[in-house]
Amino acid sequence: MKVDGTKEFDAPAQLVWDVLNDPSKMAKLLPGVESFEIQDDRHWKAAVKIPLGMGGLKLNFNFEKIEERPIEYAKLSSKGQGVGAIVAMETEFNLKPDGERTSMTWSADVRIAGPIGSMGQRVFQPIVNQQVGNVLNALEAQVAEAKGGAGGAEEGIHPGSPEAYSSEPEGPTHSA
Amino acid sequence: MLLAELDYARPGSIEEAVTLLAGREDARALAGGQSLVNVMKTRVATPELVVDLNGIAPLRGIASDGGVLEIGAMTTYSAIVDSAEVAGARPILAEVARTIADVQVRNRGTIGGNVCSNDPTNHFPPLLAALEAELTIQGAGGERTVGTEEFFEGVYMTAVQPGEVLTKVRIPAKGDARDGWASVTLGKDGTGIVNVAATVKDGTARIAIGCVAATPVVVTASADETAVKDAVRAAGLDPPADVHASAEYRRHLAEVLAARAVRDAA
Amino acid sequence: MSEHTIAVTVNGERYERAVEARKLLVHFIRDDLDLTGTHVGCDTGNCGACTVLLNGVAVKSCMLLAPQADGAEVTTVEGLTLLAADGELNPLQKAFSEHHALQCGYCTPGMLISATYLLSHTPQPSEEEIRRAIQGNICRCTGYVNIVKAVQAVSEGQSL
Amino acid sequence: MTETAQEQRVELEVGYAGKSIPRKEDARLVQGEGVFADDVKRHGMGYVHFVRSPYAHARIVSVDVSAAEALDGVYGTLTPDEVADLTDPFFELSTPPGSQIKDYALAVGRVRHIGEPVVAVVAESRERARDAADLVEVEYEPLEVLVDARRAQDGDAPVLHDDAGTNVVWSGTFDWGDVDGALKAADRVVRIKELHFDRFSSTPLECSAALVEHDRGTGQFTIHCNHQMPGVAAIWMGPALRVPLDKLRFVTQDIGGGFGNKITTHPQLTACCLLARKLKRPIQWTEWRTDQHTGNAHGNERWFQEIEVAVQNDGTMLGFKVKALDDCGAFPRYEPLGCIIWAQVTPGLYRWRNIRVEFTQVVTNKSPVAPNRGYSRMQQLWLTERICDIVAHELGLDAVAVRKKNYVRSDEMPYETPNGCVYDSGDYARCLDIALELIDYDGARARQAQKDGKLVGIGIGSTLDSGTNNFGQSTLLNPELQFSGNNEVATIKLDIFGEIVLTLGTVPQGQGHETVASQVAADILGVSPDQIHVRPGHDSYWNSHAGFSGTYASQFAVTGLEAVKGATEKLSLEIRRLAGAVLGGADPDAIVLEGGFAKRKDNPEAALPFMACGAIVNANNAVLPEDVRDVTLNCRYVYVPPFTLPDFERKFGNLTLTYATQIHACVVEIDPETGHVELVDYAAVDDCGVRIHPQIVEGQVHGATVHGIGAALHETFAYDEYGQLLTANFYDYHVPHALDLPEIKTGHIESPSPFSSLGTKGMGEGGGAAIHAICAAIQDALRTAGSRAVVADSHNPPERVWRMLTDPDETAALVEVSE
Repeated sequence: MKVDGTKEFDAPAQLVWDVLNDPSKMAKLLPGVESFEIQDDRHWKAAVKIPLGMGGLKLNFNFEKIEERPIEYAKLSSKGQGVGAIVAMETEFNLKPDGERTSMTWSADVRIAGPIGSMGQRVFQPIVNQQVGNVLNALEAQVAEAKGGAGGAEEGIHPGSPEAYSSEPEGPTHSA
Repeated sequence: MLLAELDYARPGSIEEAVTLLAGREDARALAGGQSLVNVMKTRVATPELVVDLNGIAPLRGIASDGGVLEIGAMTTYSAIVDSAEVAGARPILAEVARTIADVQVRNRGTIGGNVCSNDPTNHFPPLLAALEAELTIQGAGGERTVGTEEFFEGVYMTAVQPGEVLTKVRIPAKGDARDGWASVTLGKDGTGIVNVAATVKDGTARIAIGCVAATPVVVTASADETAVKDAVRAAGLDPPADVHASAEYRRHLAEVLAARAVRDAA
Repeated sequence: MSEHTIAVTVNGERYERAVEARKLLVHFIRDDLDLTGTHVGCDTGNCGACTVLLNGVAVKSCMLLAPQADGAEVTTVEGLTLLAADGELNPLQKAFSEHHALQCGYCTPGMLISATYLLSHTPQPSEEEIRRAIQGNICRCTGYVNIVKAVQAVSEGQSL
Repeated sequence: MTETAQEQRVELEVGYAGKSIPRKEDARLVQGEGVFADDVKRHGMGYVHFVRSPYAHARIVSVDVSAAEALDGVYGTLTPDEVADLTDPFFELSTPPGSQIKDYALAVGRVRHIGEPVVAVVAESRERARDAADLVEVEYEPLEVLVDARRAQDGDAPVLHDDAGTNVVWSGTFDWGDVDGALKAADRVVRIKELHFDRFSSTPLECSAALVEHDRGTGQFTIHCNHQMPGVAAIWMGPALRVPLDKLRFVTQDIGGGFGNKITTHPQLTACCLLARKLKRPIQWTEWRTDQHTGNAHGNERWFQEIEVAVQNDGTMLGFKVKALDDCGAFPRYEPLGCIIWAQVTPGLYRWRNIRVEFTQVVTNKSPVAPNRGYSRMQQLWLTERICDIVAHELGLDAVAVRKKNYVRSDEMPYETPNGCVYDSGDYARCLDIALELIDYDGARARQAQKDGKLVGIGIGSTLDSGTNNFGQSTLLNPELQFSGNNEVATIKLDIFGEIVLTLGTVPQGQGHETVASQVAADILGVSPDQIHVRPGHDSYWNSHAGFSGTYASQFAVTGLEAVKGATEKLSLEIRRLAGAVLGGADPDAIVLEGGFAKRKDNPEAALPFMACGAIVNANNAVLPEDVRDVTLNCRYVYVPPFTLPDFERKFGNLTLTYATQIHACVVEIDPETGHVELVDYAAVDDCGVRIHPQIVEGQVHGATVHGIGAALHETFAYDEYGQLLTANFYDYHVPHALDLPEIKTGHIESPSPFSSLGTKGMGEGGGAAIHAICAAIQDALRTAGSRAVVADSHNPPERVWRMLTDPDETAALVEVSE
């Protein structure tokens, strides 16, 4: 399943780049992170619980930065394994400086395998869209924080209590 | 088919249930179980504690004070189908409940479980959204009542927080409004491909479309076919695609079924 | 994790057993009580082969945890003959045989329970009502034609 | 043979055969007292749970079962390495290189479809086994996935089986008559680029299950299961397990539907045997629905490409050629037999004399297939029916008229097809008339004219159910195979207290063999069916059986009943010889069997009760005259149909003994806004010759019809580009429910088969007539509404129909007609 979009930041590209490439900040971008371990600047691990109302889906993720051209392009590959599900994800983003602002075009290719993979894609697409929206909102908050902007950077990303996510993500999906 | 290990509790009161749910991480309320147990069979959901709400009498029952219909969250679809109060106050609820799955499921499944699981294919989320229902949630901190826009947060996600339970659903009585429903399903009464509920009042239609996004999509339009279709088109739906329907087909069905639901209301 | 001692009355007989909280009622009935007439045909609650009467109401026993049946009265297909005065096949069971409403017989127990439930509250159902009553019971052999006929025959003849 | 058949029928008409008596099976089944495989329990048994592949195609990098084995209550595991060490690959039927494919009980080295068993875990409870399975760590290296059979032969396509080096399992050309000549001579040539027969299966409600015991003293495996063709399972499993066939005892009683889906469970059964031996305890296996959908048995998916049909302006069809591409999933198993089985019905019901089929079968990263009800013939018949309707529409002719013009006529029976098959009897045109009358054809046409929002369409499906295989057809695929003919066995004895006991070689799954066999035997012995005990189910230790014993391919009414008849006639003769000798030396022909007595025709007072016959022979034989001391009252008969080996060079010969006819007609209403198809009227007319139990025959017609309806409108095994099955359970794989179906009207005629002594024909598979009828009706509705769309797929869910309505050119472009 492929999702993509663009996002504008009220911050210079270098700052956005720094946020996106700082694993410790990455931890705060991901939904439901329960633990995060940085191995080196290209590899890190995370235990996450993808929020599902029926109970979180627990996955152990391995991340690898497979390509980067500071400060405009990076490609990240990640694979999460858990009972009943395997999630493989490739994400890319391009940053376009625009004075003090930055526009980011991004895309993600998400594959879900295992028993859950055969359970109604109609639920994955909205879930993925929503999580992407949450990540983008969190990213915006992180950028704002890095920029020393308004507080509340943690708004909407309380690892472990996914239900607290914003209900109307500024994601690629239109939802009511 | 085989569930992961879990603890099971069957509280007798809402307060007890709330305490149990708040007391454990990964505690889940079990209503009718017609969705949750199936997800647990795949072990995609593995709650450590299942809090069975079936022992809590106050959560069941249907009352009508003329102006408002109040349905306990643990009221089964069958009870709604057979209810004189529902027939009097808002018959569409019974007409739609009658088409959910099958008799056995209707005998166990509850309106509360239906909206709390908020699977995109579920019948009640769009219906309650169209009827502007209010949902009452109780937690340690007491009670709060929210509208459907606030209640439905995403697929399988609602405003009901850990440590809370949905206690009742309040639906305004029909009055001079007219309600309609239209859907395309896998076979008769099968899984929904797109569901649409509509209520028309003073020439204006409030339409809620299910299975085209993470939550019901609500649009309003004057109650004539062109206006309704235009309004749905204007909503710029980006529906999920699956084995049963492409995004394009769901978008098309949303328009067709919205018009039909409004016609059905007439 | 939690183990529960439950008491369930099945087909008039009281059973007290310790079960894991996670055990499905259908497995309790089949594996623990050895009442293997109740079948499993799917893992999503669609097929109805596991249908039983729980306090007189038709439910799918694959979507209940065994502890949820604590203190309940359960009727399985093995209990149906008890419904006939003479302990013989009851009229519904006879009708299923007479009208060839079963082939492999795997869906039959659930089908019989659903039909029994229907006739318990609607003694004279229309064909539409019969089809609605067995909508949650999948049969892969008969196309339902003769099942509908068998239930009609009972409703027209003596009721249960 | 035909005379005796005539006599026999006269005799049968006055007896129980031909009457719909209550089934012997029913009493236990309506009380929930049947014994299905999953009901069998043993002390100390362990429950097995298979760890299944989450990938459609991947290399197995490592397998770690240590955590699973360390869990409390776990008895042990079975890994791919053990399987590779302890067993040999199952034998393959194809020719090289297809035959070099290696198929084991568990995935060895690589996984090739989602749901493929990789590791087996055994524990004290079902739940615990699943817990442990979750702890098994398998590392996979995903490989490129092959989902579309049309890519299988591309140079850049992934090859599933390195041992074969190709994805092609089998390919060959079948050329009968003179197709090129016909195409030249024809007024017109109708070309169809591509048709697709979709993937589905009859999904028996009971999934597979087994309880396997291993006797360490004797090395005996006892396999309580629901395999519907244990003889073949043994041939697969014995060599793989390196044990003699008699060490594999298969026991079944009640089977919850088979439909061919229970012929290829030998990999899991083999794993259970290995575990029972390794862990020294009985092993219980329950397959769940999702397991069955992802990893057991689908029906064959088939593409028909570059079709060219030679037709005259009046609708006479001279011949056709086609490239058939069959998708058998990840492993061949019972394949490539599907590459020849279709040839039993090469021209369908039509008088085509010139046919060329270039047939290729390939593997893909999907579930393996099995001989699903209507196996391989259904796909071919769908092609002939689609051709018929497309030709009619393109030439502006009436589909009924085109059928009647081209149907093989009753006065041409027995009719030899271009490839040497012999259609034994039938009257297709008459069956069609009955079907059209049942749906009120004229009334439906009238309703079609007055447009009331819905698009009305009428469709016909005419098919043949070929029964009693000549297994010699397998040599047309691989001349090295030592299979030909067919056989079935029955034994019957008259016991010491006069009890009559009948055993069958067949393995019924709901077809009522106990009942039907008792009817035939009762008529011969002059007793009531109640007095004949037919042993339920099948036990390869106690039921006499032959190489082809089993219940499959529409043959019981011929092979099974001929065996019963033969054995019972032997017993009848023995009883009459015995009674003749005891009752004053009368000739056996002077003795009649009546009401449980052997009586002298000339003096009915002189009668010997069956009980006395049984007692004398079994317990008092010293009193017997010498000339009847050979009487055992325990008789076995093996029925062998009159087949010869087909001609490999010409791919020519008679491949089946009998052909039952199905003519179905239906009326559909299409919602033009949504594409939703509603079946508003349906009629199925069946001709399977003499019917021993009409009610059971009609039940089979209902069942086969609804399988077709499901396949046409609701059921599909759909895969995404990654080889993920999207309809892995009954939530998304929607089988017809009671509300989805109209009343199914039935009609019948009886054209006795001249090739079976009872005049019967095998039946029950229905050739997928419903799929053809519904496809035809949808196209008829579209054409009547002015659309040029062509129904090019056997499965037509709402969106596909909606697309045909909104973009008719997409499918219309598949067809062109040249002068």
